[in-house]
Amino acid sequence: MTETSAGSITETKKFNIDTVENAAKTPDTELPWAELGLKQNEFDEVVTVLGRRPTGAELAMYSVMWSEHCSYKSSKNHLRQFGEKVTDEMKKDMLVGIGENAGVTNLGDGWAVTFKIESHNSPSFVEPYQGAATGIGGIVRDIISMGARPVAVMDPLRFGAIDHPDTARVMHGAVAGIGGYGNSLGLPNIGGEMVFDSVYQGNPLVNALAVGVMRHEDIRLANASGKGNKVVLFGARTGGDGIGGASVLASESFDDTKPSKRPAVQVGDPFAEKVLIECCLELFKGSLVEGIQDLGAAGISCATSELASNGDGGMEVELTSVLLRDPTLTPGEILMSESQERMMAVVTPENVAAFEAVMDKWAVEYSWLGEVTDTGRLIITWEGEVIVDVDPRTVAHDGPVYDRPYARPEWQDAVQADAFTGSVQDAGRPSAPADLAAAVTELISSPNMCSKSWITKQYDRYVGGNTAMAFPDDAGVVRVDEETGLGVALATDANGRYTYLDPYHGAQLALAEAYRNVATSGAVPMAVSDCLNFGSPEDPAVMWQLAEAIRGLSDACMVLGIPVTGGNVSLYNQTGTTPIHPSPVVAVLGKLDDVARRTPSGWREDGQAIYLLGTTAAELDGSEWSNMRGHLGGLPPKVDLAAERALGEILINASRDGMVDSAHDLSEGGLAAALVESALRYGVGARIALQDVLDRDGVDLFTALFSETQGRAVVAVPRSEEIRFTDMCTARGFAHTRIGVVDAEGGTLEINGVETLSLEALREAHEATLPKYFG
Amino acid sequence: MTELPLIGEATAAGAGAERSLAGAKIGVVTFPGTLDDRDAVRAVRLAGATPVALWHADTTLGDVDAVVIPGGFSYGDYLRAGAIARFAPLMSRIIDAANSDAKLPVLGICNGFQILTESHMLPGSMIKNDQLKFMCRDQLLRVENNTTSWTGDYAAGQEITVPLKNQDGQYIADEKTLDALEAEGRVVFRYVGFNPNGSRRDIAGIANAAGNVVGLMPHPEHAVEAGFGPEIGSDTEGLGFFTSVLNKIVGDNK
Amino acid sequence: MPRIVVDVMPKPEILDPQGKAIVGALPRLGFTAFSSVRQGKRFELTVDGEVTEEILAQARNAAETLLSNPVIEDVVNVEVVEA
Amino acid sequence: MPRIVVDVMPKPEILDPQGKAIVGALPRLGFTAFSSVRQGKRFELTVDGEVTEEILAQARNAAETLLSNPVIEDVVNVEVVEA
Ligand SMILES: Nc1ncnc2c1ncn2[C@@H]1O[C@H](COP(=O)(O)OP(=O)(O)O)[C@@H](O)[C@H]1O
Ligand SMILES: [Mg+2]
Repeated sequence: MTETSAGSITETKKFNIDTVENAAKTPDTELPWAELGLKQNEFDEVVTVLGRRPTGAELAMYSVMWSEHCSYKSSKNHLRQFGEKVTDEMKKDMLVGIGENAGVTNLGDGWAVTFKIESHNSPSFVEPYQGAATGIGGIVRDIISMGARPVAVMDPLRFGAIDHPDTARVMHGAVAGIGGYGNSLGLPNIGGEMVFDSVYQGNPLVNALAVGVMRHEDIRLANASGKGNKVVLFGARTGGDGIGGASVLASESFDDTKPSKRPAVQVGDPFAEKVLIECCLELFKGSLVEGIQDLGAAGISCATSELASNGDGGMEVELTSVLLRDPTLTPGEILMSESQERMMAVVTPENVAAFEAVMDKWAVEYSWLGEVTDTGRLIITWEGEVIVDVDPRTVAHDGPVYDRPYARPEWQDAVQADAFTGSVQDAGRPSAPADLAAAVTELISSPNMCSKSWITKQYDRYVGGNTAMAFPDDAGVVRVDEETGLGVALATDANGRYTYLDPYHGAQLALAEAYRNVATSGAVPMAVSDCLNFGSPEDPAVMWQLAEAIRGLSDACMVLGIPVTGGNVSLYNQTGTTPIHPSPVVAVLGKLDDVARRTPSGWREDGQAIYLLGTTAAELDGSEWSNMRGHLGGLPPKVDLAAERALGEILINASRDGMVDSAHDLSEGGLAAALVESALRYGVGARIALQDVLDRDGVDLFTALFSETQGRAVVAVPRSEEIRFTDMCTARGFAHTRIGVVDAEGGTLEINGVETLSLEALREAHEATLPKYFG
Repeated sequence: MTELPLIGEATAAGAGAERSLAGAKIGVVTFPGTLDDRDAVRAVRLAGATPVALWHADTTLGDVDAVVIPGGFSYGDYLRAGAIARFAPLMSRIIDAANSDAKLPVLGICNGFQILTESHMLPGSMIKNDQLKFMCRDQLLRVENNTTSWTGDYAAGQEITVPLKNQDGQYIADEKTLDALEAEGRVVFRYVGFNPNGSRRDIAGIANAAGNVVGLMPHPEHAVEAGFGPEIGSDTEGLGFFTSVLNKIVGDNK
Repeated sequence: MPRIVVDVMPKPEILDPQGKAIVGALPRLGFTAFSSVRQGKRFELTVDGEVTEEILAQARNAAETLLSNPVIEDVVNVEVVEA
Repeated sequence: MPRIVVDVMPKPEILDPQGKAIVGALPRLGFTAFSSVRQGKRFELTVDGEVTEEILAQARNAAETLLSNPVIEDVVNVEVVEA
């Protein structure tokens, strides 16, 4: 065994070990279940399940596994819809669905892709660097545990007001942490989000997505099968991370000395994780593991109970075999520890030597903990004495499920009645050419619409050599197969303001935008992962938002024909009794047969025709414009999923058949933002006239520029393709208007009725904002 | 059907490569924490040579004709970038071969450059970027010296764009060393237009006296394939490093 | 000129990946005497003139607020060193 | 258990970007007494048992070879600290 730390931890420790035998004999012992977060009814349930009081170690396991975070007790009843509202057609490419560490989607040619998005919100507020770093670390381990090589990460972020003194702390730390960890793993960062809003001041959202690829035969599942197979824990040593509250396990305290302090935060070790990735891939390649599970929340409790209950149902583990970083850990603490960079695997006896050789090659520490049994029991011993004897299903799967009361809040009507148009904040709406030009500049330099390059230049986008698209295009695109050019596109989106105004449609809008982003890149949308960031489920209004968002999302997935393959729920995101805006972050994954056909978002060729696809209505409620004016009310833009699907098909066909050279969808900031971004992408301007749009849609120039009507995109069409392209749109009955031409010479963006905008000035305004606040 | 290669697992040369070139073997070293080894392998292959995976713990170099030490965070860069990797068994072989009469060509990219300075194969050292942040950007470079083993295919004074990405990329050395490097033409690459990390005299890369050992912070292996390289300029301007050494090897063997 | 030295170490209970990497490398170089290594920071603050009590208090204060991150680090030492 | 402390500082003539950033930040927080700051490293090596002369020599040797890079850094201190 490789000893990278020579700390001697073999000394026998003297705990008051609470054995199963002892528990049976002492039914009346007081246990700190409330301090561990269990409710009376939950503790009673544990006693019923076991037929006796739990031991200290069992109590530790149930309390972490039955927590909201691990058991989904408040959301489970609603999440079911993701599994129910699916057609056979939607299931056709789903190789592994909800329930495993991450879903797996078939890409064809024997390739498969797995992706998932997760939150690391509250740790990132306490210690932004480490919180965000370990967020990346955790989601990447989920991807490895499916048998995949991780190939890229993304990071949807939401922080407080840009000018609040604490925002810089969170921004600097979280971005450096995501970069520090992801860059060190050699994973290109291909996209994300950055939203500033004071509702996230005490509750920033740091979500992380990872995507990995594998051959079909390499897919691994988290199950422990085959009586006699060995259970091994490998990677970092186990420390006291993430068990702050567990010191209340009084029954386990030391006889002689006090336990040392438990860390307040977890520190990531990206180097250890990088080595773990390579080491796992070598294990998969040699078919050396039968089942594998990453260790995240609830650590060994989660890994042993999930592996056992997903397999033949039994496992025996000797807990003193766990390699420790801190020798004062009690058995319960070892079971609860959330130390990073660890994995657990099941290995046949024949493969033990080969497994050890791979560990030694990569200098990864490991220890054999026990073996798989067919008893249907998870038995954990401490120096041979039984301290846990449970049915693993009761720990991992049969936790409490709550039908929490929910109700549409009383204030919802008033909020929805408060439209932006005609409000106090709407006074002085610009209409003169100079004012419209100033408005465009103000929009694209606002905190949410400004360039995010301050962030993205801290991320390695090149490593791996397969990044076909990343910031600032609509979707990240990674090549999977060098020979054929097969690749995947990914986008993540959420709009907390829309979802606040209408949770059902707001969640659908997040999906629609991510779907549109993926299609805009030329990829065919295939699968969805979501991270549901909400306030406390014990608040009926928040619970209603959550229920509505899940209902909206699952309904919309049916219409768009793409299944949810996995995700994560993050609740209790609130400061005092004030919740964040409901923020369902939706990730959509698409497939490109050849990434050479991807469509970038910027104009390049002089003289190409610019078309606006879709129609424009007056939809300013919840928009970036109204946000800039300090207004939030009314109803979000309408959702038209059939239109989204039709638009998607046009964009995908156009990319495949070479009919467009650029495409950029319209979302936050509307047409004004899309035009400026298309120009700044490669520094190539255009001459635009919107009269046909104004006449057809009955809107004024301001509305045409700033409305956030969905289902729209701007494309640049080579002259030679114009007829073919417009014929296609006409045949599909999709609104399309020629709004201008690309102008590679002028260095300006000219919009009829708006004072000419110089690209240089626009770039300066667009890029200055984040450096101004964050250096 | 292609298999997903493991890190450092080198695939054979592309079918189109000329036989004489494909015969040249270029080793690509993997340390724990190396990240750009697969990219370097791809670059070698696209240049027409045969990539050979080398493992840090190996005790022989085999029969490679040149060695690339790619970028990444060997041992996490935790102590100093390259500080721990330099003591790997394979590094002693590389040092010996580079200093032997055969003058094995060695290219250190980014972390590889840092390893070469920590090993004292190249003078000076790297400290944190002056803006203290990791920086990823497309960087314009000038090839100051086209007589090294790795730059023969460029014109002297040619400007090329390749990606740059690092946190500890500020090249420093004492004035005497810097003057000597300049005088001997051993400053091989200089940043043009923008010095991204505060490096002395805009130095992006240097060579040893014999010109067979070259180190630089920017990443030529990320600029070898159309559609996957820098967005400004041509995206394959890094390929010349690999064709240069190949021509040198083939020329030497004639 | 006098300097004030501030020593900051990772808290004992916190993982120190840097120390871990070093303790792994030492034996490979024949240094076998060390069972663990932790890496911290040493700051040298130069003072123009005399180090008064007030200046030392400033240094202590800076050590706790700017030079260390109290969530993961401890200030283990603040002392005056004459040049 | 006894520890050996090794202190490493950037050479005086070498620019120290981290020290520079700190000296810039200090006055903004009201710490005005310091004219320059340099950031170095402090290593704590734990020894199981007694620190013999031989072990101290190992520590000195490790300090010069692995823990510091003589091109840019000086080992300014190697000393034994009892726990
Ligand atoms: N919002 C959601 N949508 C769909 N699936 C979800 C959602 N939240 C959780 N899941 C699924 O429930 C399972 C358990 O989730 P989780 O505990 O986060 O996984 P892990 O233990 O790997 O972190 C996973 O398969 C996950 O994909
Ligand atoms: Mg998991």
